[in-house]
Amino acid sequence: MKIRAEVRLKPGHFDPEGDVTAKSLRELGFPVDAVKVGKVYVLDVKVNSKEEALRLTEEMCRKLLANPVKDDYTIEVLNT
Amino acid sequence: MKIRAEVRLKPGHFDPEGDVTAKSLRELGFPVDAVKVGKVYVLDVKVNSKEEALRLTEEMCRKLLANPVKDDYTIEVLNT
Amino acid sequence: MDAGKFRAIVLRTGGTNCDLETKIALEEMGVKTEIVHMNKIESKSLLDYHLIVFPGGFSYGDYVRAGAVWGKRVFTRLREQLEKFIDEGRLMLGICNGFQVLVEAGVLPGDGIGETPLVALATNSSAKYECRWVWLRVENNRTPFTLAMEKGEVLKIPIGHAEGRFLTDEKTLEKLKEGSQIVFKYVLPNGEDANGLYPYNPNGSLYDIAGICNRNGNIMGMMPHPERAFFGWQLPEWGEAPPERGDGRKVFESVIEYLENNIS
Amino acid sequence: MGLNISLDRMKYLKQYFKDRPLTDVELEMIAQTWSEHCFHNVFKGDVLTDDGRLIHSILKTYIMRATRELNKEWCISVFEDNAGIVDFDNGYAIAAKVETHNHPSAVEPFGGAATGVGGVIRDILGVWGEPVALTDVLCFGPLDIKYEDLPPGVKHPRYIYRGVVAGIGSYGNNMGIPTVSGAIFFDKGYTGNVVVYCGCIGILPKDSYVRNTCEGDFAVLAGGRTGRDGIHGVTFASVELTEESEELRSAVQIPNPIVEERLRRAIIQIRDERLASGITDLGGGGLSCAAGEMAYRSGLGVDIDLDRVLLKTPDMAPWEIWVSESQERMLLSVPEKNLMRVIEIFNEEDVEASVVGRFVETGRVRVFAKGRTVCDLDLKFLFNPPKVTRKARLPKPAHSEVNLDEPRDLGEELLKLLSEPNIRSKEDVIRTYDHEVRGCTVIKPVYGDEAGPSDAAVIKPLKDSWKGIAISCGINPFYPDPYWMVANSIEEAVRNNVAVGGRRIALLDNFVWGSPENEDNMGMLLKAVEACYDFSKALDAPFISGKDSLYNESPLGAVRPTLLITGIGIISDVRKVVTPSFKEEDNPIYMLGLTKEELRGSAYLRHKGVDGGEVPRVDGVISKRIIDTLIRVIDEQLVLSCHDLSEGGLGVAAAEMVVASKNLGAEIHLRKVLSGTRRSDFILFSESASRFLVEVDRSRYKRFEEFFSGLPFSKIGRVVKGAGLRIIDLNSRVSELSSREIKKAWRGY
Ligand SMILES: Nc1ncnc2c1ncn2[C@@H]1O[C@H](COP(=O)(O)OP(=O)(O)O)[C@@H](O)[C@H]1O
Ligand SMILES: [Mg+2]
Repeated sequence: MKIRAEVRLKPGHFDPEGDVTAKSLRELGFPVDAVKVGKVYVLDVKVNSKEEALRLTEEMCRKLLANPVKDDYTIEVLNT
Repeated sequence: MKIRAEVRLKPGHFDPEGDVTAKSLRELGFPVDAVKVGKVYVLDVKVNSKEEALRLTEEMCRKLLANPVKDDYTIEVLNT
Repeated sequence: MDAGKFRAIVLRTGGTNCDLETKIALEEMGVKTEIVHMNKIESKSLLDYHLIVFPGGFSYGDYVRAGAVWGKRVFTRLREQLEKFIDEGRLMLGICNGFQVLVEAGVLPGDGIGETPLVALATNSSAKYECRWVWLRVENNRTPFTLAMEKGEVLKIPIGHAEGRFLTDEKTLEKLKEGSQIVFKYVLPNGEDANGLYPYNPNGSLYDIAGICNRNGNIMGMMPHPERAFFGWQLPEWGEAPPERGDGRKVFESVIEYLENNIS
Repeated sequence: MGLNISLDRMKYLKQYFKDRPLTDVELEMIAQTWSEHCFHNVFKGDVLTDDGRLIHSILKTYIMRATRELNKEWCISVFEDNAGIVDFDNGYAIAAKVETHNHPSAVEPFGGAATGVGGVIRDILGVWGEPVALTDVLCFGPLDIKYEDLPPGVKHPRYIYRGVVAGIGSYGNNMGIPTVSGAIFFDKGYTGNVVVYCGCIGILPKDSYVRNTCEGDFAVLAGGRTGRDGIHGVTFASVELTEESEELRSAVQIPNPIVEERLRRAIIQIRDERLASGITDLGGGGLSCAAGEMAYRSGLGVDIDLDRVLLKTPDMAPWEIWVSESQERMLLSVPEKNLMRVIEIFNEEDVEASVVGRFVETGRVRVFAKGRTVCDLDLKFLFNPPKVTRKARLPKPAHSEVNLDEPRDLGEELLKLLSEPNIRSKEDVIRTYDHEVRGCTVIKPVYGDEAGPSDAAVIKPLKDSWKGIAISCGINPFYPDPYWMVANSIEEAVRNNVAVGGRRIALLDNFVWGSPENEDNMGMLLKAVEACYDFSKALDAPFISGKDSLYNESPLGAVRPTLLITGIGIISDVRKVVTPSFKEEDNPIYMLGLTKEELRGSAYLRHKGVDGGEVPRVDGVISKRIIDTLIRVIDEQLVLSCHDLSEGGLGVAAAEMVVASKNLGAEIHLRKVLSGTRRSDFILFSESASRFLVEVDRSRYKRFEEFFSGLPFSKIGRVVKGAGLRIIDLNSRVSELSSREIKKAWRGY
């Protein structure tokens, strides 16, 4: 089962990488106000049920992929 | 206009970060086969039309955010 | 004064890279020191050591988040031993990547091994790797790692990291302050608060925090590298000849002093 | 994607293989082995000049001959192995190598630069060296060039710059090897062809340098898995970059430094237990070149079973496996009795390894896949391709006058130069590289709290020895005369090294040139190697290693011909290194060397947009005497601070010393400078060679002057209290610059 987990900084958190990206884009002449950068993990989870896959991925995010002090995450199933 | 651009390694390229992530998840007991890691950019583009925003983001991906030689990217509009 | 009876273990895994200079610093102080790879850890008993060091480096390539993978792995795998080690009040030091490991494992600033981290060491506010010398003020000189220092003393020690911006919520920060868990703060060369001013606060850390300890004081993590400011000749400049020693040495001197007073 | 074998050689192949067809694996192997990158056809081939000379191998005739004639007993291995090796101390030797990774960096800046670092680290591992320091020299197009001015297929310099710098930093930082020295240049001549030099210095116990592969030894392939990445890297290195290069995806290499980090640990362990009989890295040409070379140089043959190579993707064709340039791989030859222990060490460090073959007495390379023989070639044939002859048209020196009014305000001119992209501080880049890891960096690439310039980096690699290694570079791509450009680069590498107290200097040459099929390029190359011979000899500094990267062409034309000289010197006691910051008020400041009206290609004239005059020339005899004497006065501890004069001349050098100093500055009288020019601006900005600024202990200046009697030197000023620079010109006009202004201009803050 392919699951997509997206880990992004919590709203209101300072995102240095996003700021630098925005600045570079503006230097290149693009009309960009702000950029937020996050990570996507596309995971191949070896379970049969969608629910189980979601539950496990949730746990992976809590345990490893995100740091709750600064990160939010969203999870979705890509296919079955 | 908020646009979301996702940049990922093209299929066939080996992803060291995904590899390490998959191994760690397995060691923590998760039944994960393979992981691919990518980056998401949420961009605040200062234009009025959706078409223009998509066109510009496409160009940003080509020029800065992705390297067409090794990366694929997908773009979507988040709201208006 | 026989530090030779003290034993330290410097742990490493793929991507660790400051283990050797850390060992050299400890051995220079007379501590028997072993560098042990995680693959061989099962052949050792951690309780044979007085000090565990998690050294600097890029464990697991710093993928996912700096220190996250190693932190989770090591404290899952060796949970029992490590809990015992911590409970017995033995010493644990995390330097740079080692600090990130302790934070991600939930060991700092908590009282044991936490489920989730209470603080984060986030991407530097400059969004870049920063290699530079910084000035640290000793905020708490009653920990085993700072005994040999004066409170308010200013140390000059280098940093080298891309993810060192100390972050936490209000509540945890208050707790850290109350518990005197803030050990080092980034300051101006004259010892005054940096108040976030770059490059004195090199990464944008909240409250200029450079190093913290747990409540009990036996675990400390710091972003700067004391082992790179151990010998005088490592300093970035000197007059006609280098001084005998660098300020980082005091961290190791403190450890010895503590062990001497507390271990018979 | 072509194989890039010339027509002549194709004919030769047809003739040689008239009795049987070549297999695809064989053809690929031949193409790799004979490529410019692996075989150095141009440097090893013949050159026919337009004045009728025929030169056999410019590498042997010039570069290697200088070393042979200098005949230093401290040169342990030169031009043979993956890196040059020289003696150090306490039974240890230094290994050094510099590589270029231009093409890959042009296509994928981050990965290209990162794998450049990874590759040169493996060259050091490939002579059993423990890597202890890295260098990087980078040349980019101007960052402010307009997008519209770029032809299709050429990436914007800003994009390349960002990626390359991040790639260099990432690999070195991840490996925990300090990046201690380098340089960055910007010029139109690099817009289409970025130049990325990566260097690595290593340390090894002399007696662990083993190269003794024997019949029956196993061939063990270790490290990263073999994949489709990087196929045809070497043949790709010698094609012009065009829009289609974007399509050369498979040539893109993805860096994985943690694999190399583990590989390094394992290899050093295997070295220390003396378990292997030989080692080499997999670089250009992948397994085909590594296995072939190892067998050939041992006078053996080799049988390789491709089915035993660990793959990233299972569906690779035999030829792909054979020539893949996947990163982070090393090949070892291991005697049977040590095999188990070697595999065990790899396991302990989480490194994958497999026995892929065996060395045999056949003198042939035989490759098997799925039970079939897919390659069977005679190694003598393989390593002796038909020679290439290139034609060279020697450059004609052009003379012209300098047409430039004398500026009113020297101070203002100096400030402008200090903030020029090629001169200003590179601190913002340098600090993204860890230069302190390993805890053995004595002189850092940014000096002191004020982040002043350093002439050379100094490391102290051994715990129990005070000896240090001084690492310097010299590069002057802007002097439009290949001979004098090289002369200056060699002298600059030596000067920079001596300025911190380095001596017994070994050199590495790294050429980046346009197509050798162009006769003018070849003519310039010939003048360049002539200067290599002349000044290596004159300065008593042998070459120990190097590399050439030719065919740097793009839709914008050839790259600016560029030669990097790296200097590796010895510091007898790191506690006595010399630094560029002023030490005490009222100490005299001396200038060593003569200042001539030599400004062609200088930072000053380039900034003014003026071409003309003479390029700086080097008088080898005077230069050698000045340098030798400077080392003697350093050893007598008469020198309190020292800085070499290069880009921007006296003005920039003096200003840089002010940057490095805390509350001290300098007063400089241009009238007192020994010079053959009557213009203040020319004295201040001339780039004549062989010059240093030296602060001398004022109580012992007489002794200093005695040492230099008979050589060109003069007292030109003194150290003053309060930070700043005071320049008194020929007409007694005074320019005062505060240290704040100078720092702002040079450092940007
Ligand atoms: N242009 C050159 N100048 C000096 N030495 C060279 C040059 N080209 C090759 N060499 C020497 O030949 C040796 C082998 O070169 P090469 O095959 O390119 O090594 P590798 O493939 O390991 O990079 C190197 O150590 C180097 O010293
Ligand atoms: Mg090599």
